[in-house]
Amino acid sequence: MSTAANAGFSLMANLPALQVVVPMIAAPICTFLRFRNGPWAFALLVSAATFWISVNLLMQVLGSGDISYEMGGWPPPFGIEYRVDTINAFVLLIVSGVSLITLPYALRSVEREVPRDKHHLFYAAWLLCLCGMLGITITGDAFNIFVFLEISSLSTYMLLASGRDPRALTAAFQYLVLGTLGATFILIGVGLLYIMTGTLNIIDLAERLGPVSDTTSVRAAAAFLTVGIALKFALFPAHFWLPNGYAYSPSAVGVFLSATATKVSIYVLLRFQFTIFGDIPAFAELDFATLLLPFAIMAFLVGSTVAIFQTDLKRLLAWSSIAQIGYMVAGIGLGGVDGLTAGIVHLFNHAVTKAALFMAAGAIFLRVGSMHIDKLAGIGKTMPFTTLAFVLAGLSLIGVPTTVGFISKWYLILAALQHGVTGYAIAALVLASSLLAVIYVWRIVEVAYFREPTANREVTEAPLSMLLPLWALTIGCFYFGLETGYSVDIARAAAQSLLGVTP
Amino acid sequence: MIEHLVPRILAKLLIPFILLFGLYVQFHGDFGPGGGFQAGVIFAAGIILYALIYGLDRARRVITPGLVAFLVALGLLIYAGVGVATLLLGAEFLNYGALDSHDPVHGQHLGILIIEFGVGTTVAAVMITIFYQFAGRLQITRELESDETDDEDGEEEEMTGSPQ
Amino acid sequence: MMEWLGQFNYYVFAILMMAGIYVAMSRGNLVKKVVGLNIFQASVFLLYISSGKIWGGTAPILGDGLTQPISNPLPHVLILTAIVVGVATTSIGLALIVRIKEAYGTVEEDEIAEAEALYEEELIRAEEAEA
Amino acid sequence: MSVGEWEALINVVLLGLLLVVTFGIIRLRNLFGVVMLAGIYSLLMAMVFTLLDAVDVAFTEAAVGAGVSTILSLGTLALIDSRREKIPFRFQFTPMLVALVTGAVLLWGMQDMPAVGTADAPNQVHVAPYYIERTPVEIDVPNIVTAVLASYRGFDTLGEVTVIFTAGIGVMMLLSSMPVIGARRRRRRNGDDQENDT
Amino acid sequence: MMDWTVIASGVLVISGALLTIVGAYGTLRLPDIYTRLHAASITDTLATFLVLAGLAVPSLVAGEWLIAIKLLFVLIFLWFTSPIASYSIGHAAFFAAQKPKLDHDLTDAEGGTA
Repeated sequence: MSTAANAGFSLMANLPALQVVVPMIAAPICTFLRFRNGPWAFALLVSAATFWISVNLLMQVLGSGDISYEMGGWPPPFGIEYRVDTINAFVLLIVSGVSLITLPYALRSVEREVPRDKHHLFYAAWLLCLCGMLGITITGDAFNIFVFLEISSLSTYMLLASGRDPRALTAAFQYLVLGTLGATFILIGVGLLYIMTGTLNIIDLAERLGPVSDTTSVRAAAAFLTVGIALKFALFPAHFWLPNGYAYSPSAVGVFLSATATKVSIYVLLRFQFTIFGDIPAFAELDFATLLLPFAIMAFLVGSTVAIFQTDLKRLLAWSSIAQIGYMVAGIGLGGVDGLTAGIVHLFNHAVTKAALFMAAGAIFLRVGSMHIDKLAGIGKTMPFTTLAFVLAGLSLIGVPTTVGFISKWYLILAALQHGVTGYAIAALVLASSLLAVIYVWRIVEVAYFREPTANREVTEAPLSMLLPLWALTIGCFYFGLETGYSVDIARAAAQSLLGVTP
Repeated sequence: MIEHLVPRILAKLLIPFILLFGLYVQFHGDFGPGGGFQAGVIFAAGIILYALIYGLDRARRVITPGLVAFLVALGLLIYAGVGVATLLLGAEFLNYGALDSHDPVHGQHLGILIIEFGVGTTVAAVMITIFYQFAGRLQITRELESDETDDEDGEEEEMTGSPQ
Repeated sequence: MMEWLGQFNYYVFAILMMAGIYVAMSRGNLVKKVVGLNIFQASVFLLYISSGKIWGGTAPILGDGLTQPISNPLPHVLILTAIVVGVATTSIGLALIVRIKEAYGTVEEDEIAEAEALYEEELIRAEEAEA
Repeated sequence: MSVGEWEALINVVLLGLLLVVTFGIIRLRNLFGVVMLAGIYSLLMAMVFTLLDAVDVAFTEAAVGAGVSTILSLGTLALIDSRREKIPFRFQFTPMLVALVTGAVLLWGMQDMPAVGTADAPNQVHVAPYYIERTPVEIDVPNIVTAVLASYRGFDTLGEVTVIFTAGIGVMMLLSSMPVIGARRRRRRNGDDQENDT
Repeated sequence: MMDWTVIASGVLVISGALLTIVGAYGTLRLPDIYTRLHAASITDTLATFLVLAGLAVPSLVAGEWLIAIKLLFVLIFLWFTSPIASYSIGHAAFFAAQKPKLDHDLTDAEGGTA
């Protein structure tokens, strides 16, 4: 109850709250810092702190099981509970890690692409976006998810529109309409669940859904939640804002969002799908994630195909992101421990790969000033390190063995093969889509290495502040491809805990 | 600009009462409907009315954009600060009971009072900021467009900077 | 009398929601889209608040000598938050509209697409001129 | 008739008005009128909320929906200099399909929902009674909504303040720099024949 | 005693409501902005007064002065703001060069105000 524990302040016991509160408090402070690079340095510091917190949280969870934290000291169904288990500790780590590794990179990109008098607001928005995504991930309360979803969405609209290219404005507006529809669908879903059970706490909800699980209302709630979340992570028919949004916003924003935003939404899907609806027998035959499967397949086929015909490098990568979202949802839709492992491990692997690719693209944009593929001729000679990193990360995108991309596709195909004939068809489509990826990555390689530089402008190698994060991620693509102990094992543990299977 | 004498006099009469009502809603929220959010909106409405009638420039002189931007952040910091204070006192985040070590109920009162004040500050400041931005934009756009008819060169194309 | 009213509020919610979605998706004018989103969001408020009502009940403010049942306060709290979220989204959306109008000179969706294509062509031409 | 029945009756009338206003918003092309009707919509919504015992929500909806949103929309209309929708109301298939499917799912889902206003609905018996019973003891403020808002679910409210803070800095970021009328000028210079707006 | 209160307040509220309907009808049917404004201001002042007075009667009889005083504040506020709103609209209409429609088919409009 509300009696204060007189134990004194304990940092470790309060990590779940601090995980969200640190960036939340940092954002307003960031708006005060007007001096050169001040906001950036501060955001970097805060990101490092959140990363440290998420590492510690993951270690606590792996060491001693799930953590429950009562906000305001009120017991769960009455107050808001923060609940950390393996899967959300893993997602927290991805999100805060990406933020930490992207920020050093952001310095030069933002300097060039965002007007100087807006830097403090830009980094404040960055921190808010981080805070929102961490909040969505860590919370154990269905309505709290909506609140933090909106924090991250609003700051995403800001980040997308923060650059100078007007095309990003329309993309941001489209995303605003779509995102609001999605968030409100989630609100309707949560509302229906609340009306049927009288509670908002996710664990309590799962328990109390049992007696009413056979009602149409609960099914309608599941449908609204699934569609709402799918709108949020730009699944196939709702993807149209994404290419322009990622391509014409500042490069650092593309890196950050492509590696985190969709991952968090997919985590929310997993959370609702398995923690809330997982135990309900009525949902065994009508599983909403399975209904998403056709859209997921369309997403990776259409995404990969359209990517081939893009002339703008960042748009190409954005279309490839749409395809990758398809892989993740396909993994979840296939279900089973293998399918879920594929989906979850691809969250991590795609974050690493796509962040590296967008970083390379951003570095090229900084030096060349254009993203048009024809302008990149001979870039392999003028920017050797950046281009090499791009090609290596591209190999991971295709799914060449020894890369992380291979691991995800391996598990995805394993999961698909368990589903008989349809499964074989899906596996074949995954392979076909990977072949398409070969084509679009090859287009860049061809332009970069086998064409003579035409631009008479001097193009030099990217600055070190960009190369270091880029290469860190590129090496990560291979390190986690060979040493699967961290990512796959955690993903498998997470999948098992979601499905309630004991290892 | 036309002198709106009647609205001016009325505004002079009403604005103090609007602001007073805002404060009433702020601090009476524990007992009746109301609270920081509603109070912030009402308070901002008073300022916006002032700006509408006496002009944006005059309103900006009374409540400067710098001050408003500061208040926007301050309100959130007050709210989160209460949470940090409870953390440091050894309780959970936002457990106001810890604010008074003898009487948790009194601690709750105190906590609610402070955080509602934080909510009110941020909401009022944000509403005023948004209004200032839209109205300021209108002013600048009108000026630019009247300039545009004068000279034909696109010199201000690359212009950046704050309107304030 | 109460029976046929059973779920009237929910039906109205469904109709308002459909109207909101339709306006937000079908209209080409961006301002009208935002208004559609507002209708949509406000309709959900109706769902929540209706679910908390007890006919003949009273507002959740304690006083002396209350005999009626008290309506559920929790949906009220949730919707207070949702209203704030709604106005925040509206303000960002309107600010984006202003910027779009400045960039493209229109707020109609099809004209924006035209202007965007024009802008892209111009960009390519400028780059060619530079090279 | 009992108090509850009167409430239900007024509720029906107000909701009917709400539907009429919504229909008006769909059909009207004059944006100024649309914004005004949206304000009326919010005001009607606030009246419904008052009737449904949500006084705090009604207060907020009236102040925000009818007040702040309307002012912002009017400001936007002044800035974008556009009074009328270009395209008249016409039937569009895809949005209608989406709306109808959503509505159908919702209506289907409502079959098993408890009727409005019943005292034994699940959400009236599970968490809510705790707030109503414990607030006088644990928080001791008369307004239960304030108690839940500020303390029991105080973290949601902190999130809400963060949302509004985000909106504030978002508008600052989007509108604080000098307007670039560049594209419009370019357009005017390149294609004079395209001057069909305003 | 009880009946007298109900009747008095009922008469006041209903007459206020009728005036509102008349005002609304006039606002819809009258030909130009000035005459419409005239119809609308009836609603603003007299109708609100009647309705609020009707609401105040029971609380006055029951001796709940606080409610009556709050209603009085509402009334004062409305009496200040509504005429100003009408004034501002008329003012703006005048400066926007809105001409009264004198050549309009007046018989139609007179039917509306009756």
